[in-house]
Amino acid sequence: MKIAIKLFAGLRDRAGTGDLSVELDDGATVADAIDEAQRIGPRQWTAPTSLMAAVNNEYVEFSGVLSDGDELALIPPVSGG
Amino acid sequence: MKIAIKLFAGLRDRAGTGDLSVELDDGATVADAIDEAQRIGPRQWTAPTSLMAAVNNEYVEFSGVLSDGDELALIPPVSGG
Amino acid sequence: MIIITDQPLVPNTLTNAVRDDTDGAVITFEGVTRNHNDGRGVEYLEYEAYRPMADEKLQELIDEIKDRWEIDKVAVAHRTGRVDIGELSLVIAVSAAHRRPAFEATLHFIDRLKEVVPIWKKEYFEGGEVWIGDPGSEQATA
Amino acid sequence: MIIITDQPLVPNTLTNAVRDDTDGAVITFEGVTRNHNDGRGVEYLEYEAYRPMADEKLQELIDEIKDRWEIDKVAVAHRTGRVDIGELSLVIAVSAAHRRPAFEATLHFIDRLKEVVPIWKKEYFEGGEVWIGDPGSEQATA
Repeated sequence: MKIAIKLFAGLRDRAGTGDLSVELDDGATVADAIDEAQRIGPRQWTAPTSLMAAVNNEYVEFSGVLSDGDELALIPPVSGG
Repeated sequence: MKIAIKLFAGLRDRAGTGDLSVELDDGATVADAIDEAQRIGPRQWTAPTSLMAAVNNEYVEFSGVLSDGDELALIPPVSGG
Repeated sequence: MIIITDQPLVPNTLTNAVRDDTDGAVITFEGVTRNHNDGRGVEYLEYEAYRPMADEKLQELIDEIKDRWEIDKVAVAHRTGRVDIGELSLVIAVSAAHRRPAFEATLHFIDRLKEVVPIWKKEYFEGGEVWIGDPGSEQATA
Repeated sequence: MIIITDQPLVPNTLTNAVRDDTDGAVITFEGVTRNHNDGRGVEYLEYEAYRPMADEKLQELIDEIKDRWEIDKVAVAHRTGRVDIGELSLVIAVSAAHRRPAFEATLHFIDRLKEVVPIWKKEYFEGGEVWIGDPGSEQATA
């Protein structure tokens, strides 16, 4: 299945892109998608321990199972306000 | 000595005046001035238990001793804001 | 900045007075005449102030919160006379580097204002009038 | 009212949006770019938002504080892009019958915003830049 990944702020800077698309087997989790994104990213990058993830605008656990067509956002520490 | 007394809000309404002038002996206290004001006021009025007093813009105890020319303000519960 | 006036209050005047490039947080609080109190309809309020004591006490409260919290500037305005529904009786603006002391100081300021500043509020409700805090003063409308 | 925009924020728009004749208290909070942070001079900030998730999370926070406190209306605006010293990045207006819940709810809203709303702040300081909350992102000015 195909998952669109968005990267933000410092994470985007490290990865060298704000948008990735990964191909994963059915049943793949958020953690699997992050691993794959790190593998294919234009630059080498490491997910910080404080990373959060959201699928279709809702925060999810890294163990959450993805569905074809999901948009997965990788969210480094937020700092609005 | 001569003490100017100012009355406010519900207290002024009850006393029928916002300004009184009382003659007191030297050494008289705030409490003495209040007693005298109640005696001479155009209407009979009673000081509420929650009454506060200020002399020359500072809160004072009822036992405080007055000086000639003081302005004594009788302050019912405040309710600004 | 301390203003006691019988004219309508203009919050922007106070907010702009406390702004500073060192401040990351600016709070503006407005006290407004609302159309109900104690379960009955309010028609309007009327405020009376004992000046200059009210000005002095407001200045003391500004000093008090500046001593106690890490805040920068404070501006306060209180209206006197008739204040209709939806109109402002009180405006306080506080600036600070950080938000939390600004919130705590502003709330404390209002709490203290209602304890020590010689300003009184008369409520004109449906059918009567009363000095707030002085229930014995209640009377039916003449 | 929820606004996320790259244009300057206008606090009066939000304050006026929450006014109601039932409300005796209106708070307007402004988050402002200040000229210092962590002991060094700040030149400007740059905000990035992940939309529409940021809008949805702001709406959830409005619902959260309305559930928890006796408040009436809430309006919030966040700016994106470059925000210079003294300019506003965040405005929140909250109305309520009484002041205390308005204060508590507003402060809670900002605390939560900084936890869950996907908006990021990049600080351009003297000699470098850093995404706030992500110290590993710091780099010297190119």
